[in-house]
Amino acid sequence: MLEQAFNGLVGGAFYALLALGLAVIFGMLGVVNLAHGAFYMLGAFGAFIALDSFGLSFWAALVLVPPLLGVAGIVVERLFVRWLTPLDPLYNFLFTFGLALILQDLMKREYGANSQPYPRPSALSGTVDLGLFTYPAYQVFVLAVSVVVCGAVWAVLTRTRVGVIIRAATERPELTRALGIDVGRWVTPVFGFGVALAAFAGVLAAPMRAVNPLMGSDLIITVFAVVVIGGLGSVFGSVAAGFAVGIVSALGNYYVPSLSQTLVFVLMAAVLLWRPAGLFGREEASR
Amino acid sequence: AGGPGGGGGKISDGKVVLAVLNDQSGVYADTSGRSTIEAVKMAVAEYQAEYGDKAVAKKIEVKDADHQNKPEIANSKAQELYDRQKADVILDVPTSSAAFAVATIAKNKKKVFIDVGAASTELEGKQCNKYTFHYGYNSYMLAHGTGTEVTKDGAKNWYIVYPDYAFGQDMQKTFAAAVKAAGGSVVKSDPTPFPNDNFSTFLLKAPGLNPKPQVLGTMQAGGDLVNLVKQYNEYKLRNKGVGLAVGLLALSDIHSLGPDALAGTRYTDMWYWNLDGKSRAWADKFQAKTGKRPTANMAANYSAALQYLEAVQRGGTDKSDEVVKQLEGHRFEDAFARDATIRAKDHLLLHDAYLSQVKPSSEVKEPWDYVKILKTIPASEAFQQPDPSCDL
Amino acid sequence: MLRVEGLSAWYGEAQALREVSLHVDAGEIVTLVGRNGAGKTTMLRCLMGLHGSYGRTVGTISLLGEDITGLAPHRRARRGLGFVPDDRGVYATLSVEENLTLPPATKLGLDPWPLERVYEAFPRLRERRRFAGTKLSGGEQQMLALARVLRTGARLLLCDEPTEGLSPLVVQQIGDILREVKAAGVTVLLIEQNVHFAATVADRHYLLAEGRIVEALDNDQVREREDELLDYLGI
Amino acid sequence: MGAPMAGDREHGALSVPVLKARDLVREFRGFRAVDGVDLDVAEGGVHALVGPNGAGKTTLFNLLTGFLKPTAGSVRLGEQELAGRSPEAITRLGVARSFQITSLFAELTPHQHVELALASRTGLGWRFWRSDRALARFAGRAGELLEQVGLSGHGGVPAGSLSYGSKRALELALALALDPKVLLLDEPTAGMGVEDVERTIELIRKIRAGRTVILVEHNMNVVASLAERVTVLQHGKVLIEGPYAEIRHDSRVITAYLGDPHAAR
Amino acid sequence: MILSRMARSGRSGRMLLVIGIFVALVLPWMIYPPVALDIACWALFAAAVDLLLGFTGLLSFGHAAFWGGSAYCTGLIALHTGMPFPVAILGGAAFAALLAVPIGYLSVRLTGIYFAMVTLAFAQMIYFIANQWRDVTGGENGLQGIPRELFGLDLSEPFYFYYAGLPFVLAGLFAAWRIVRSPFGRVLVSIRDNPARARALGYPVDRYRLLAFVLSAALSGTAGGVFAIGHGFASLEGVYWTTSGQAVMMVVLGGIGTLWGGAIGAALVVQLQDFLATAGFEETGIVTGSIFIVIVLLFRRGIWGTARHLLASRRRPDAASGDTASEPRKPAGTAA
Ligand SMILES: Nc1ncnc2c1ncn2[C@@H]1O[C@H](COP(=O)(O)OP(=O)(O)OP(=O)(O)O)[C@@H](O)[C@H]1O
Ligand SMILES: Nc1ncnc2c1ncn2[C@@H]1O[C@H](COP(=O)(O)OP(=O)(O)OP(=O)(O)O)[C@@H](O)[C@H]1O
Ligand SMILES: [Mg+2]
Ligand SMILES: [Mg+2]
Repeated sequence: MLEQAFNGLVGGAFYALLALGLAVIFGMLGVVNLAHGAFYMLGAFGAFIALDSFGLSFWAALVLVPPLLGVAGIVVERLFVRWLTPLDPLYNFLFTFGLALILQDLMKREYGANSQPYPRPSALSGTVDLGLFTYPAYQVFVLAVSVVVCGAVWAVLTRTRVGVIIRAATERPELTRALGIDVGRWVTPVFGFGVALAAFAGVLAAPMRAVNPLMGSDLIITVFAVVVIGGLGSVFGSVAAGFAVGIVSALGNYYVPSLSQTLVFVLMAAVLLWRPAGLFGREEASR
Repeated sequence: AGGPGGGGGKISDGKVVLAVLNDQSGVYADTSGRSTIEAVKMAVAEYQAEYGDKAVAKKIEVKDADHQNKPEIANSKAQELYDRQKADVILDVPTSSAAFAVATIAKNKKKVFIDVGAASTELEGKQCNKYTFHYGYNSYMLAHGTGTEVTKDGAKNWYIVYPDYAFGQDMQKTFAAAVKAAGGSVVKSDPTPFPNDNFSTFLLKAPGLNPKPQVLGTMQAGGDLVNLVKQYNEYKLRNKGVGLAVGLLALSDIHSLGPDALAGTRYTDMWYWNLDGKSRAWADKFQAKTGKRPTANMAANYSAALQYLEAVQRGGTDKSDEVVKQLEGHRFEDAFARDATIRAKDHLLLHDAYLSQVKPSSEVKEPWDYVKILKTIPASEAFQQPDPSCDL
Repeated sequence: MLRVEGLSAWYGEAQALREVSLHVDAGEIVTLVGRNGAGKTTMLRCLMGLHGSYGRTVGTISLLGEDITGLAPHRRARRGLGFVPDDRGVYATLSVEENLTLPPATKLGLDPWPLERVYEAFPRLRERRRFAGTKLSGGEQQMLALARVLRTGARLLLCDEPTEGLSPLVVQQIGDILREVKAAGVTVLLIEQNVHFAATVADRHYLLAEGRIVEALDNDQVREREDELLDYLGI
Repeated sequence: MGAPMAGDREHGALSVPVLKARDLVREFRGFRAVDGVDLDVAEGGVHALVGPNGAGKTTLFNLLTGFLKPTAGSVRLGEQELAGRSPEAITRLGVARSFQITSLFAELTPHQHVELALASRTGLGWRFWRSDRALARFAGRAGELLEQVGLSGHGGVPAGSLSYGSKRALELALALALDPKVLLLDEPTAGMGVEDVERTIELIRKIRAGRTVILVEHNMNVVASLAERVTVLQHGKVLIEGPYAEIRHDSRVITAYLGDPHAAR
Repeated sequence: MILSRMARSGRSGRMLLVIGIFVALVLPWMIYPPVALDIACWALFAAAVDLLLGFTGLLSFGHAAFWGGSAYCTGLIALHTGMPFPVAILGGAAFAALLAVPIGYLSVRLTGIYFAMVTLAFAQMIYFIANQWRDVTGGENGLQGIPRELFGLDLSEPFYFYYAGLPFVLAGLFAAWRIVRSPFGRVLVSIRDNPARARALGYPVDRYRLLAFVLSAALSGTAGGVFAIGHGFASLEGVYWTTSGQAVMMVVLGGIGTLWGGAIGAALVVQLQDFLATAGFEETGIVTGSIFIVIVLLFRRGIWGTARHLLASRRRPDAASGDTASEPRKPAGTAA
């Protein structure tokens, strides 16, 4: 039971990381990034390619791949997303939908629809004794890393000037410019950063999940539900809901396996009924 | 078996058109996909080489279309292939839902359809029809062989996990039946979400079940299977005394995971490229053309195309009713099928199946040679009895 | 300080400004008066470089002799332009204090106001400093917008109706602040409907009608001709 | 507080209050923006709410019109309890409002705005099977209303491209179109030139017949020329209530709000 | 605005209508009949989505639930009760409308991108249910063998069925047009622009949105029902989220808020898919994705919207600038 809950936390770590990236991009740019799942997938593929073509270890990939994809995200923002942000958010939603299709297909074209092999890093192949039970070291590592990353991001956004500028630039880009802030300089890196977070989750996933072009597309819908549950636009809510949903689906799998898939969405409906803006969402978000 | 030659007028539109309708862009693009077209062309070439001037089908064309795994598209493409491309037979069509759609069209248009990639036994059961044939494997063959043999081998207690959709549910039923019939018992069966990337709940649960299962039977396929096996190894279930048996394992899955992740795992397959000299020779030819080792699915398509053409040759025409008559009950052997019969009652191809085991990488001698055959399951046992609900 | 020549601006095909020329000297407070829709707000937006997303502009704008016509808004801000928009432009996602600390100091005009000084001048803002900007009352938002621009230390303030919706007491306060700011050497271009108020703070006035400058007046002229002006302009 | 003042002219405390608030409280995360307000609005009168910025006037408006739910207290319209009802329900009971910060439909013309407002009480809005030509029956009335607020020339342009002052005028026309029993106007003259202010005062005078008007204003001229009673709010509480002539000399009001009386417009 | 005035003032509007109906009638002579039927069904589906997106300001990314849900329901009625197919289609549409009530009730409280995400999630939930409820839906294998006959008349030939199904599609399109040009439609537009204002005018915004949602679902259901009968089966694909995405793509391609634009979008997308399936080109995702991106970046008004815009600016030169109807902007800052 406790073991299952812990196991849920590990699954939740991925939801949390992805929801965080989604929320950061959304909160700052007002863009719902449908390509987020595709970037997660690219992160995992990045790790695979690093190993397969360059012989780079998991650790190297964990350090290199997210920034690289972050740069790719920056390019995407510069070339496309920025022209659409002043318009209705729907256009970026649709744009990233198209982008997701393309990225997925590009990988399918290069590597086929099948899963690619990726080994666990040898340093983490053992198990850890957690007192009550032992657990695979790699899973424990994933959980720890994601908690640290989520906490750090949250602190930066709420406690630093960078966060203030970014929020302002998101809300009223024109005015923010008139107040002497070069908005373009700030928004772009944020998009890149959100993408890097997705890629980071992808690299973490490579040793324990199937690396294939479709790995992100189904996951991302669940992550949407997570973001809705946590509260639209709430960074803290997304992360908390990520872990919570992880636990709920683990326990759901345990007790009512045939319903576990719908469980997340039932949870979402219940939350919406009770609090239309989600658990930690701001009220305005709902109107 | 040379038939009456030169019946040009008996060939509709003056040509025989073989159409491959399959997934060229989705998840099955690797196991069937465009390479399958090459396999079919090899069959055509072989037919032409064999009969030369005596060939009934003087002019043979191979067409193809992508159903993108969507039954809607399969439906309209099948109509188009039969109507506009003048296809005489449609081949392949993986994904059961698409296969059913095409079977319905075949029935309405009275045109031959030989399905290869679909796993559902309903194709020769409730959904069977006079013009539809099922070739290669089905969920019964996959589940029965492994379930029976592994249980007989001493693994009495099973824990089965299956993806919660038609294929998985089918497999679970057949597996459980086979295990029971062989004297084993299924401790528990759990449906898992589909698709799913986190199986840890089930894997954590497995060793704690009572009685403790000796084998984990997984019905997952494709990416889900890879996920599950990765995590199976992570939780070190093999060390905890829980072995692994797989419902459907493709060569490409072994390649994805690396043979060591799966070493020792047993499963049933319909064909293996390194089975014997004959299959190996064909596989070499295929590799020369495409640069790849063929999957069982591609070989089955080759065989289906060849047998279709042979039937045309025997019947002297490509008229559907005659071809169907020629195919029904036909016994043959080729690079794909051993001891093969097309059962007249339900149009299911019966042939030998193989209980296979994944080799550890230390035993892998050449690329893609990941498997050793443990046992040949004779054609008479490999497939189910005809389903009484099928009335052609 | 500021010199505008031949400035015209369009919304799509509709012209809102017609060859406006004006100048504001260092240390002056100049008001722009005119009826609703005369083009006052448009004028300020052009000066700030914000009109681009609405339509075309022509004409030149120079600040301290330098041509700033083509500069991006944030560059203009860094050269010492401070902007108080007519909709107040308070951020909903920032707290009051974050609204205040957002704009970078320009170090060009007078010393940027420290937070303490802002809170002394507007005690309401201190009380509400942890609240989201748009949770403030209309008048409080107006204070916030003005206080925010004072924090930048801009040398030329562009204020669009800063007294609108403020209680009489606060209007007096704003007047005091503007005079104080002026004493510190800051220049102000002010849009104002309240002609009494305008006359108490400003040195000169421009009358704008249908996108044109019709007249330039000083304070005495305004007082003398008040009734006539009211008639003529509806002010 | 709220004690009836002597010397009320036509609309005294004797007439029945249409709108009655009792002990209204609204908290925002522990901050009491409206703190135990009692308010009686006499039928047929013009009642002004004044007070320093942030005193809670707009919040009180929002409570009266259902845009905010009170933390505690009650609001009654005649015999009906309003607290807890949705804004649209309250509107349909005959309480209409204008917004302090203009709030319009950017892509509809002023004419269409007014038509919509006129239609809202008829249930016509639900008729998805009818042609929208059915709305034309309001065209005449809509024209009149636009005329009244001085917008007749702008009837056909999208509201998004009106100047600020015209938008304010349209706000007023919309409130009028609802033909409410009680009309709540949040700073109706803010951002208007003097001439427009005069016209607006005239207009409010004209439309007050048969209805009750509650007004938030910082422009004391408007208050002086329209309101019979004035409630002064401060820190979410009622500071004093009475006729303008009285409260303007009250020392508390002067220190809290008006400042030097000569500065009052 | 301009177009509606034009349409009313008569000639060009009526001419467009005549052309439209003519094209609908001759379509199966010009292109492959099953494809023609697909186009007709998707055209109605796109119009239903546009009713929400273009006229209510709600982007639903979960309309597959109604299209696919109705397909199942229609199929089940036709399969198990033996009722004639028009009854089955109406039953399917009613089911979609019913399904839309709880989903809509929960979703319409949200707007913009939140609404899109929530509808998407709900549709996914329907997808999982359809996938697992195998006894009824056939799960992965789909609901096969839906009969296609009317009082003994065999309509299995797509060419004939096209004409049997077309009246439903045309009726649905007419209904959509009627709704948009009704007093109700006018209220929807105002809600789209400024919900708080609409509330202050006495319009119960959420209930209006809900009705719009339900009507749109019913129309989607009609389209899905015709589609199911036309193909003889209902499949999981129909409730999958890519189906919703495809409908939205058609709307954007044709032009948001144009209603008829969706039909053009449907024709192009269906034809393109048909072409790609035999072109021997494996990268369908790349092609569709690129089209999406190009439209969103360069032709936001969509095909019909652009045409209409050009037409309007020729007629009234100064009107062009004000006409932003088909290019929604970001809502202004969250003023109280
Ligand atoms: N976004 C816009 N699109 C089209 N026309 C506009 C837009 N904004 C303003 N206008 C028009 O430009 C003209 C000038 O408007 P502006 O806002 O500059 O007037 P103003 O003098 O500031 O008026 P007010 O005192 O009411 O604020 C007006 O006729 C107005 O209708
Ligand atoms: N949603 C909210 N959340 C938190 N505080 C709020 C909210 N709305 C209003 N307030 C606070 O309540 C107080 C009263 O605000 P209100 O808008 O009612 O003032 P007002 O009297 O209308 O002032 P003004 O004349 O400046 O418009 C203000 O201090 C404001 O900051
Ligand atoms: Mg202005
Ligand atoms: Mg207020």
